[in-house]
Amino acid sequence: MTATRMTLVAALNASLRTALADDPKTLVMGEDVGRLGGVFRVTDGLQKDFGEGRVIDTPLAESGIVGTAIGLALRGYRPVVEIQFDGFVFPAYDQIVTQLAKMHARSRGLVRLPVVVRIPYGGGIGAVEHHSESPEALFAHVAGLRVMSPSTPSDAYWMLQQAIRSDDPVIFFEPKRRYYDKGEVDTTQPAAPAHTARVVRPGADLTLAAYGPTVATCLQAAEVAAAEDGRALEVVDLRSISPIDFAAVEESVRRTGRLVVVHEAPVFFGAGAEIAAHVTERCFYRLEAPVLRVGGYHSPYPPSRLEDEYLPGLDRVLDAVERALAH
Amino acid sequence: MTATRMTLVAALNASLRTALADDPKTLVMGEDVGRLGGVFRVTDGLQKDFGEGRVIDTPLAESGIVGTAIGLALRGYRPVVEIQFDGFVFPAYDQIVTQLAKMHARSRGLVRLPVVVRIPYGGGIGAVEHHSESPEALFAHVAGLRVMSPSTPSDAYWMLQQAIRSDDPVIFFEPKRRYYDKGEVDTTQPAAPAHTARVVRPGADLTLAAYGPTVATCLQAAEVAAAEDGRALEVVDLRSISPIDFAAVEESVRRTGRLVVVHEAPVFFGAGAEIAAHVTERCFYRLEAPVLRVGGYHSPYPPSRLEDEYLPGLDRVLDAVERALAH
Amino acid sequence: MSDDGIRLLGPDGKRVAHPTYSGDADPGELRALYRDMALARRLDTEGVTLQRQGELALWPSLLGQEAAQVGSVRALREGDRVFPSYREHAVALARGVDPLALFRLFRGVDHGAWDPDAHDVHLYTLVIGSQTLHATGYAHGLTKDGSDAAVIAYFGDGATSQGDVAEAFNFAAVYDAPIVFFCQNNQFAISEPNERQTRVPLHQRAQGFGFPGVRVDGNDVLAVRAVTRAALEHVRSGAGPFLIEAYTYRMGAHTTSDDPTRYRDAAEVERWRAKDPLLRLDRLLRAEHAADDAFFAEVEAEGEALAARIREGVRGMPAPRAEELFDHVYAEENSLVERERAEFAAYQAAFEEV
Amino acid sequence: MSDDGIRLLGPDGKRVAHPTYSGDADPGELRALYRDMALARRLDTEGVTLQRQGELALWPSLLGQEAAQVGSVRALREGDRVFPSYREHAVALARGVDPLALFRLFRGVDHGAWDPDAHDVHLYTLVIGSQTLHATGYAHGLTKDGSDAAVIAYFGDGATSQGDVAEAFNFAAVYDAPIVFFCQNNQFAISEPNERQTRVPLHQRAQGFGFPGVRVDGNDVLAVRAVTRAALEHVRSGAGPFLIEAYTYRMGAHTTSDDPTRYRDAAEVERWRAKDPLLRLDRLLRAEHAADDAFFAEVEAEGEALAARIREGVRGMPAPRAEELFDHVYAEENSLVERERAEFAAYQAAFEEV
Ligand SMILES: Cc1ncc(C[n+]2csc(CCOP(=O)(O)OP(=O)(O)O)c2C)c(N)n1
Ligand SMILES: Cc1ncc(C[n+]2csc(CCOP(=O)(O)OP(=O)(O)O)c2C)c(N)n1
Ligand SMILES: [Mg+2]
Ligand SMILES: [Mg+2]
Repeated sequence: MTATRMTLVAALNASLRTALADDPKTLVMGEDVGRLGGVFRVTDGLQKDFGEGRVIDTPLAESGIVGTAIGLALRGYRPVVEIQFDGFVFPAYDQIVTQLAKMHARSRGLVRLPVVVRIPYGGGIGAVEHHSESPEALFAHVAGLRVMSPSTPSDAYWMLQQAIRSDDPVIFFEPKRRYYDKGEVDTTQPAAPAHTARVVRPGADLTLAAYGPTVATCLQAAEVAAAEDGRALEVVDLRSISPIDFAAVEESVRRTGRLVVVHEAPVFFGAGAEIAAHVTERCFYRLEAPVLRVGGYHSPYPPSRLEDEYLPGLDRVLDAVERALAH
Repeated sequence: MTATRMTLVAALNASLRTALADDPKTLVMGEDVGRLGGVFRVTDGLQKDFGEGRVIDTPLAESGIVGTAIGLALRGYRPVVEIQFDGFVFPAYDQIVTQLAKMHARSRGLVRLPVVVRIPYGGGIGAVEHHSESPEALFAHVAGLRVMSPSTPSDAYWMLQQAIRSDDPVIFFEPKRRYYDKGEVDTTQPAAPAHTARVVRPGADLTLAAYGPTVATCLQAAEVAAAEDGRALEVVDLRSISPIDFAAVEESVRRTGRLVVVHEAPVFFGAGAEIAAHVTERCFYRLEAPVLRVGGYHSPYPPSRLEDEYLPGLDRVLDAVERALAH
Repeated sequence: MSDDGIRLLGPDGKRVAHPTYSGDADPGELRALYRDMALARRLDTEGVTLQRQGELALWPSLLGQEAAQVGSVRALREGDRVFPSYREHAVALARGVDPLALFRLFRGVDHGAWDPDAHDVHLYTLVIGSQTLHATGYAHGLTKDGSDAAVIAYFGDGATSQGDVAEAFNFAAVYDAPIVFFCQNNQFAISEPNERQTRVPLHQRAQGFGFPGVRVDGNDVLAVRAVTRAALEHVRSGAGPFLIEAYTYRMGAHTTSDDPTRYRDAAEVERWRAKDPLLRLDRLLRAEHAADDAFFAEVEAEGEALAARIREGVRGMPAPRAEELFDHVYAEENSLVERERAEFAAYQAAFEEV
Repeated sequence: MSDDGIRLLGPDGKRVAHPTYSGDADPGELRALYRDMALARRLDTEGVTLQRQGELALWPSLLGQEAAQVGSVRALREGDRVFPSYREHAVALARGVDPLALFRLFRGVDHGAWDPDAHDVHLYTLVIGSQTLHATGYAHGLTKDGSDAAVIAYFGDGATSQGDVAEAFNFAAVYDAPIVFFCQNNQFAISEPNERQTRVPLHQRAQGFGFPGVRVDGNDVLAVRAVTRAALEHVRSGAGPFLIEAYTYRMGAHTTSDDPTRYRDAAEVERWRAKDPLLRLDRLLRAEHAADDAFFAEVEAEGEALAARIREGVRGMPAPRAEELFDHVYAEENSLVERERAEFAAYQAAFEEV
């Protein structure tokens, strides 16, 4: 065990560094990822160490970035693309949805596109418009993409490793408001596969399911509920949004009988809907309360002075927990 | 009552004609909508009658079409944009999601964008790749857009009228495999508002909820279930996908106790998930079976020789009905 | 230079001198070009016929574009990579792609799933312009690999309006990528004529991105080959991308679903028929005694054999198995797909019991 | 012509003759231009300061780009429409947009919700390049209306790489739209220099789309005004769009979040400091005795007053009400939003009870 304490950003940086060192076919591409090291410094120092041929400052055009990454993948490269902010992935949406996601199926498995699209996402950092969004549902609905989001530095390191090594395209959502949270990272000890969920706090009374930035919120809620009401909330970190490790969620719900799903994205047509629908179907007779969803409203992400009201914070999670327990 | 029997395509054509005649600010724009009258002839004859200034053959660029439509709307026009096929809306996705959907909220209500984006959608017509998709969930998740889909010629006429008159942007999904179905259209008698659902067949045993192309499938299923098993299935045509008229669905489910949602789009993160999650929350103690979902698989739309297997046809609907009733 | 662009062989089958480009070709080469074009045309006719007979869902005809496609593809070296759009049947055929693979796509049996590595021909791409970015990335990869291979990306006049194509031009220019952008200007994007796509001749588009562009008579196989060869040499040298506008005409409908009489004159079609690419080469071959009647008869017979093989192949194509829905969504095992596969299997099994 | 483009006023404050363009301006006009630029610079300094003090989330500085913005906006007529990007503070100020509206955006109080109709200035747009299509559509609408107004669309050097900008160029060209595309080439897209965005000078991009493009010294307010005036005349005449590349430099950081020392030399910044747009005009005004010390003192005082008003205004800005989350999602009543509004209200009420 040789764990080091580092921030989530540092873990991502270390993971990219490992991938670049391990496989000469790995490339890092995006706007400002080279000289500047990315606006969040996730790629800091990589161009210096691996050269401009491996860490590429691209023209400012997201469709071009993803489209050329597909071409590079066709030539045997493994591009790791950075989209600068969540709200700027949409110019690349066509390439992602109609090309990246489908090439494997279209070619009956002859063509593999091991492309990772990293997207710093979510709110809570006081940013301006288009810099705080959570568009994961818009990718999870699309067959052919894997979608995941780490919540800790260790998962950031390992899930990115796994994403880069995966032969399927991965949309990798990085919880930007957790970028500077610290945690232990053991780069010698592989973590659980990225498609599995993990119980990060056990409990018997109710299951809280979350991923990315809201896992910490749920852990905090579990803490408070334990301290103030003696309630034992189980927290499940989904880690993967497509596919979802339903077996793990169902297993938890069969024990607790209650489920609350928490994400920043708007509730309407969000991940919570899929989880509620699926788990209800599988655990119909075991559920003692309807699955409740806590998330963003059906409103564009608001100006930052309103984001505390918009985001699913501690109080809103606790409120849902109470409502579920009251059933 | 001066109803005429016409196809769904003819109803759409009549509706556009009415809008062009009624309001000189209405424009029709898209690829091949002018001289050719559209690949499905929805805009047939409109350029001849209203001129090239009102019915515009645009360059082949969907982002440009929607982006310039936004600019025209800013100048006081009411553009009705045609996207040639479902699978080709994605180059315009950025303009739709980041601009069209948000302008009203961003401007605190100062800017209205009455733009309609018409999209022939869905499968079942034996088409090649990208011509049979059902991407409605990818729009319904986005705040600021209204999303609707008519299932009959009468609704096609009236809902399009309402969409064009709406001061909000509307993504208007046209069930292309129902284009040549005929029905009565009374152009003098306004239909119910587009955001309301409608019970198209009453029944006491189970509710089938659908929209667009699968409404007919559900009606057929109800017919068969009545004839073969004496089951009374209620069919609700949602008509609007964002917002969803949950009051109507809940009202039905409170009577029937069972709900099956049917759409062509993949089930995972699809409309069925939202409906199941929401209705289960509201009708938790009334539901006698979990809400079941029938739809496409988590797979790119297949080559057409497989589409019968992929699409939620009569047998798959009846199978789900049976499973729900067996609970 | 005529409006049709650089020309080495006139519609009358006579050679035209050009200061820069040469149509040098020995009789064997000329015959080979003729054969490529004639076979492609025969394949195309069969596509239209099979669609009419209900055997295919759709067929996009290449009629009239044989010289543009054959001239360009025959300028490539082995190892050069082709990124076609969806009408490049002559390109695919010349490169050795199994013609039945094209028909599987348009029959709806698969999405055109040939192996791109087998003949260095990428899959057909239906989303207009998308493939130009893949081609650019691939070309950039060639540079990284130190390869001296090059890429050719095919697209239409309509495609030039797409943002993706502009981005491809720019990425390729900034990266000095070894790629020839080959625009078949067949005058129409479905019903829309060039004027709806551009204000100036399309080959000029490249200038604004800082690389050369030329127009070539797309119905002149010798000119197309010469210009494409020179362009490939240019891009291989590290000088960055090159745009070729092959000025041609779509003699048929956009696809079998289209009715071109709604938007264009018969007279215009007739004017272009007089410039037929195959007829020109036929005339040249005869005038230069490079081919005799036996050769033409042989090619025709070969075409008929190809057509028969296609007909038979298409009619006999097995329908895909339903389970294929779940086979290739992901390269790696995926729990979501496996669950749906199991549900589907259970459903089918139950159904069969009934 | 220097590499910096068309120039009428040198860095030394001396006039430069030009065969086509003239920097004619009476002393009053010159003073007015100076005032616009000086006030914008003062506003900008206040933005940076307020951000440092934690009053703003972010500030994108326009330092160095005052001449490009003022020269172009002052070439417009009333009724001409402006589509800015997000750094056009001098443009907004000159047009009469309440400066506090800019600060509301960067304080996070709203998204920059001024009324676009009040001063014919559209909202700031943060998604790079998107506004160029809105501007093109709007310009096309002007043609339809028979108006003789024109549109100016602002964007950066980085934006030229976006597909949307290419599509805007092409739609505008095909539609002969009355629009001036005004690219402020401030040498950087965050950290990326021009070479990462283009292979050739940006003004050449227009050629490929069939309309003219020129480079102007973006730090020379007289040249910018003259070139923009001529371009507006051109587009108003029905001759189609026009591209201006204003060659300038972003003297500050990309935004207050950025650290430009990571990617550029101090020496380069110093070279550009010597070309300061405001200083040039200051020199001219003094050399031509078009302004006296009193004028400069007056402008400075006006700047201080503006800064004080901004400081006070920003500090006193009321936070938005939480209910605003639900107020403007749609123009018409929407059941989904109303349900969430009700749930939110109930939640808040319950919370307050506790
Ligand atoms: C993004 C996108 N939009 C629309 C279409 C529908 N469509 C198919 S072919 C075509 C015209 C293409 O014209 P061009 O690029 O000139 O190629 P051609 O068909 O003439 O070979 C259109 C609009 C599409 N396939 N992709
Ligand atoms: C579509 C999109 N991608 C990325 C960004 C992030 N971003 C903000 S400003 C910027 C650079 C813009 O450069 P340029 O167009 O030259 O304008 P400047 O900031 O220099 O005025 C980038 C990449 C964005 N806002 N929008
Ligand atoms: Mg064409
Ligand atoms: Mg810049």
